[in-house]
Amino acid sequence: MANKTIIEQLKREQILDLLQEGKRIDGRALDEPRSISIETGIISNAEGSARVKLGDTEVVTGVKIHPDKPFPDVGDKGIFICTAEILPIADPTAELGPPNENVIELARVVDRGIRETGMIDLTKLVIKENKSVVGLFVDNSVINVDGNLFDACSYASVAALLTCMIPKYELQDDQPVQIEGEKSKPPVNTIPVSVTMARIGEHIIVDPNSDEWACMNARITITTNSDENICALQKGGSDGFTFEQLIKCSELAISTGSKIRKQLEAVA
Amino acid sequence: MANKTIIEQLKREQILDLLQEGKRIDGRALDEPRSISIETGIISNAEGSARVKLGDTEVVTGVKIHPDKPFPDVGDKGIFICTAEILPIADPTAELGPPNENVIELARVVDRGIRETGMIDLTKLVIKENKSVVGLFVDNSVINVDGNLFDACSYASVAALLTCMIPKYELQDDQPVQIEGEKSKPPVNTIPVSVTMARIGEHIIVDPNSDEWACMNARITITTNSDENICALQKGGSDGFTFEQLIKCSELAISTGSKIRKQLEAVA
Amino acid sequence: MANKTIIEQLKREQILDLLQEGKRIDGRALDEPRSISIETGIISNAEGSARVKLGDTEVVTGVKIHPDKPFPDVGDKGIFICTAEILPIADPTAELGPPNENVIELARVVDRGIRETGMIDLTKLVIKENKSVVGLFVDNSVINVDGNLFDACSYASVAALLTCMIPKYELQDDQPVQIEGEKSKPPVNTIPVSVTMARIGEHIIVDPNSDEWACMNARITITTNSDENICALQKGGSDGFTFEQLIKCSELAISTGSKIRKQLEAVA
Amino acid sequence: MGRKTDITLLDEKGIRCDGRKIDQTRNITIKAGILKNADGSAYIEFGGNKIIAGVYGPRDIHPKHLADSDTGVLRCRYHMQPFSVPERKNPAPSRREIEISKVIKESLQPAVILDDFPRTAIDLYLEVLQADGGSRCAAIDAASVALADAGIPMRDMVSACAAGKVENTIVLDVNNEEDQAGQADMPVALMPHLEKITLVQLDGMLTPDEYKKCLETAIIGCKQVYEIQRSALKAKYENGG
Amino acid sequence: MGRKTDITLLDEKGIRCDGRKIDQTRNITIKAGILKNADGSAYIEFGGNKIIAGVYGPRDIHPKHLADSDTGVLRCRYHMQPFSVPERKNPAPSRREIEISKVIKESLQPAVILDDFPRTAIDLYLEVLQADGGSRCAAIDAASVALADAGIPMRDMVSACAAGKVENTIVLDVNNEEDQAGQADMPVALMPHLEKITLVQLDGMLTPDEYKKCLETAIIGCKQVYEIQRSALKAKYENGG
Amino acid sequence: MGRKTDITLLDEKGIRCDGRKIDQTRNITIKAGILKNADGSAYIEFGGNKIIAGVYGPRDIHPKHLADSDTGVLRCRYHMQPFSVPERKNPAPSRREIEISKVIKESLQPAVILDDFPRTAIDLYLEVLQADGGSRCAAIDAASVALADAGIPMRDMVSACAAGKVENTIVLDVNNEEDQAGQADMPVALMPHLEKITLVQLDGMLTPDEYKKCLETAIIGCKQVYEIQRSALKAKYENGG
Repeated sequence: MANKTIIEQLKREQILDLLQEGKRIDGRALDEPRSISIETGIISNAEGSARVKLGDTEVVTGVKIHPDKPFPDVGDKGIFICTAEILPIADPTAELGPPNENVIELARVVDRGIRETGMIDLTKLVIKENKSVVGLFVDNSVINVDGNLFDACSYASVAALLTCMIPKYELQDDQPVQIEGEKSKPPVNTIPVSVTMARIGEHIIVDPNSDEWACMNARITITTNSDENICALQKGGSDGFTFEQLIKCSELAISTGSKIRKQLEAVA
Repeated sequence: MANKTIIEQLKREQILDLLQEGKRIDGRALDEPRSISIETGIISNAEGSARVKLGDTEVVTGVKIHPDKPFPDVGDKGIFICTAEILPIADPTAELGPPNENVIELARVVDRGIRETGMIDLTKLVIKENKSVVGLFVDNSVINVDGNLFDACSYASVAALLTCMIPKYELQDDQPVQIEGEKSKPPVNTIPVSVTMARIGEHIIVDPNSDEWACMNARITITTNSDENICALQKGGSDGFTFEQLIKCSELAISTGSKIRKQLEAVA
Repeated sequence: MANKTIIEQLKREQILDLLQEGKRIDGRALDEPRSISIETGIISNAEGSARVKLGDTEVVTGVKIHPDKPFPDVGDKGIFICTAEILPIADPTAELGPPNENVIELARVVDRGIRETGMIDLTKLVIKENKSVVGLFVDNSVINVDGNLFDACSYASVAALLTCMIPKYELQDDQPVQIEGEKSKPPVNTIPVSVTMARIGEHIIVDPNSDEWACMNARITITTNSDENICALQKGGSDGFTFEQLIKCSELAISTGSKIRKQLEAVA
Repeated sequence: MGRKTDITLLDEKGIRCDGRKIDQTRNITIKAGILKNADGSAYIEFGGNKIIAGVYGPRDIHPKHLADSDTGVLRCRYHMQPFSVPERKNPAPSRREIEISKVIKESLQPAVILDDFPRTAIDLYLEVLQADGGSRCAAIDAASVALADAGIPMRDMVSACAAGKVENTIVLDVNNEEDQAGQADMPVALMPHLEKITLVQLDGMLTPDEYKKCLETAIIGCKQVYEIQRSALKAKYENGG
Repeated sequence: MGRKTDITLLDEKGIRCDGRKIDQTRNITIKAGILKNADGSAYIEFGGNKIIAGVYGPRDIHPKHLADSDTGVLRCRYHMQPFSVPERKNPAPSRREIEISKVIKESLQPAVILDDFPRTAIDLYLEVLQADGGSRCAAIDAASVALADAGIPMRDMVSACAAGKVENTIVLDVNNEEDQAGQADMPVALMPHLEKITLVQLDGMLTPDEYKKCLETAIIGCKQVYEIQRSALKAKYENGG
Repeated sequence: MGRKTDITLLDEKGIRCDGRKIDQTRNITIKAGILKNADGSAYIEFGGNKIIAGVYGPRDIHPKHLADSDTGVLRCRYHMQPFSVPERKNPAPSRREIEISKVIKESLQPAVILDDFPRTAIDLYLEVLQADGGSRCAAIDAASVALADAGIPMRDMVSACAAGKVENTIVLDVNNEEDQAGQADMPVALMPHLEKITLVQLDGMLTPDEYKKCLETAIIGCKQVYEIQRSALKAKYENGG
């Protein structure tokens, strides 16, 4: 569990010393995310897919699409579900078996970031109201862990969604049937960008790598939309933030997010 | 497991010594249940609810009602299901995770006691035969354990059922739809009362508290109906009863049950 | 796990020494299966059943039949599913709980052996295409383990299937309903016979018992049909076979299988 | 609460739907020592019930923290095969099976002398091949023989049989049709020499007098079962088992 | 993303659908020490929420390999009763409950001094009897009182309250109707003396200015809650609890 | 048992539906050392299969009682991503995946020298990103490279390729259409230098002669795969990997 080794303690001291001088362990500026590489259309069995590297954190994401019954009370909307799994190849400590609380939080934060911006217009994914709708299932498989899975999964999910092709369905005999050859781009309203920041001591850094992740005091993930409004927040970690720090984080999320959004827009 | 500490052994000796003199550790007579307090209508999200204290054993119970498909072969009856859970706040030894054999037995004994008396006339809970019926789901949450959960859960279930209001449903388009504003009292045939007794040495005591529970030889739960017939029995514990003891237990269940039934009738 | 005791090592040496002389520990020839006893019709609640002893390995198998929805894309075929369980009475090391990889492999190999020969003509088990078909559920319960569960379960499954009686169903009101009194024999195309062989050193033996099973290098199960073609193979164990050994195994599977098939044909 | 039926459950001559008299059990046969690997075993046919009981132990307990340093532990699993009932049963243990496992264990504990085997378990497995009314009693009857066959020291046998109410009459050993349609079913287990009742359950409705009669009737049945259990063990040991 | 509603959520006088002003919380009552067996406990009613918090510990951890030799461990389970919501909830823990358990734990960890209890756990159980909007904040409020009631050393209380956006206005303590129809809901937890925010989440959409206003509003609410928490603890100890 | 198809699976010139000859494999590319964290790794594209193999170990085993004091243990998990197949796959491991994990493990065990690492495990994880016919062979091919990349001592490589029957002709490396419509599919794994077959399965129907031909054909395919595996490892080490 939390038994910190001496090496971890020394690394924390080193990271803190550097931060006092305004530097990070890998040479980045405090508000600088790692480089992001995005490849799309890599899985032909998926209706949309992406492979994203955020530094050495790496995710493969697929979007599967099929007709489904709508959730009760929201018969006028399609279904959007986003999951995440940390594959055991990704990290020596990854666990097999049902997802633990960290993985569940990861999936739910990524899901909520996209859902709350209203990225996909779910009202356009209705085959027949209250009977049959289109479901988008976005599955994130983390294949290498180097900190900040939240943003890597979020970018991969957004890229896979932006490039997915939605089959057309019709009800025949009360059953939804796919119309061959008719596919369309997804109804996209806005592009969500998740930016995760850590507080280490009194310093706020953007996109912590795994050394920074291991020694942070607290973290926050803020998702903004194309209008640069704030649509989802999630604080984590075993300490807190001051009010001023939270305001600073929101500003960083908007400024950093704006640059990353351009890169995501380019894949569509 | 069963490794009895010295304190437990001393307590058993003390309890036995007192019983030789016809006394119990908390001053009650051998055939005297603890005081019962019953509060109903405490959960507005539930169609019926109760909070019952039997001494320091405490249970919160809710009745949820919704339409359901009938079980095969009993398409002419509504559904009645009673569950129980020992919440981890209730006892330092309570286990998280799926219910163990003790909790399953608890739920099934409480369920059977109510079901076998025919308390609720399930034939009156049919929306359309073989298609759609009303389901009553009675969930018992034990919040403090001081022995004899069987009776505490049974009284709470009965009180919640007696005070529940059943919505009216109609089939529309083959789907059951709730008719707003039309609710009715449940169709009650009889009032079941569960009485649990323990044998400690050759003594039979009513409503064992947790000290008595820990040192009993065997126990029995007997449920009677308003006509003072016997409708359900469950022997437990790692020893047995003589024939004469079982006759005595049935007499105690009827006499004690009759007093408790008055208290339950008062809540309706 | 694999910590071999001294007794096990001595037994392996003894088995190997005997094999050098062309002998087996229980006196059989290398290509000689143990005696097989087959009893059918033993479970009146099952539509077909069998109790098979292969030496001291013993299995009870039941076939349950009920209407079901067809699998998507194969709406023109009935359902055939074969399971296996090693009951805890069967062996001191048998595990409770969900099936482990050995039990899953056992079930899948037995299932595939029967399925791939096309023993049962599933196209004749359709009530209404794409809507409702007949399902055959073959459940194998191993009650005593003495090596080679594959063949014992396979023979028991085949015997139970050969002697099962299939009820007749009709759609009424879109629901499949059983027509009383009309039952028919299953539509059998061919009789599969599974033959399992082990390699110990350079020797190939048929139907290893549990001592032989414990010390084999590798095993193979080959299922042939009535035309003496090869329909399913499964290699197992932590070593391999040469090409020549695999050819020899196929010859043994055909010659041995042919004798066993006569015994299975006799039960029908 | 029973369902309606068209069958005549009890005719004017006191004959039941399966031809039995009111104080008569169904056919019962028990065979001891039927499994090669188990330390003790028995097979019972009790009416339509077909059940195998197998015993392993005393043996070490895993995980260790479940062991008791003062005494042995009796563990019990009652388990129905998927094909044992008219509707195929899901192989995962149901809540009903878990409860029955517990009441069977508690009906046998008073008879089994566990103190001589601290830190160990005696594992009793009851495999129902075919289920009929009264399967928990049949399972106890086989279990008791299997425990004896395994050489587990016992204070007494445990013999089980149900009684019940059919057409307002107390009858011995309720069968499946009687149970479905019937008014009450009360499984009882008895240590015949110590005259202790170690299992009693009831579904149905009995007046206090009927309750007494029902208990008395079941006890008579248990004593009949005991003779069959004894014969089974005798047969095994006479055959040099 | 909200749903449409026919209710007037905010009228021209700034009165909300349940009669509150925009800067007013729902009724809150907290009672400390309500469970006999738990080491510490509290019961909260916060609007329609009814939640029990119970604490056991510091106590030994099983299995041992989950223990930490340097510090104690705070464990937390947020759990809804099947009857706590309009549609009966399946008793198995949902993914939502697991996530809420984690964020509640992380909102309390900064306040709880765990270093004095190496190798042990403090177990915090939050049982939702009735759920309404804002149940995670209410759970934190009860939890904090229960931890104090259990005598766990704390750096500060943790007080939680949500703010949100309704009809383009930032309001305190969003209720269920407002949340369903509403534009944003932001639960916040605060250590009132240390002025540290230990929980913040958001569903909805806020401009940067609204975000700031929303945080400020929630913090005011947290401070109001803190006074109620203090009174609850005071009441317990004045009554010789 | 195949399904009917309208595709011409094999034309009169011996050309298959995807343009291959009967003795030709699909395109195969393997890259070693593609993961940062894993001790060894490989990525394979084999026809439409896209699979990552990652190896951790030798490392300590938890729980300890699964360890073997005489030798190391090879553990293997074959796992399909939800998006790897046309119908979204439930993320929980299916019975098919568990069986494939076992046969893959047993196809590699003969090659891996485990005796030098008592009490440890070598964990091999096979993550299928995209599945096509022959995924278990492709997984074994990647696994073997990943084990070598991790520096695990090996007696030989393990190279796998299927053969099968299409239109009554034995062909190498059955693809998905051929498998669906086809008559037989036989995956085979070979240790090329030791000439031992460590995996052989069969679905379909073969005469004894066809069986022999099919084995011979698969072995030729395995040897072709071996050259590609070698090149992948060479490329890695030449690039100073």
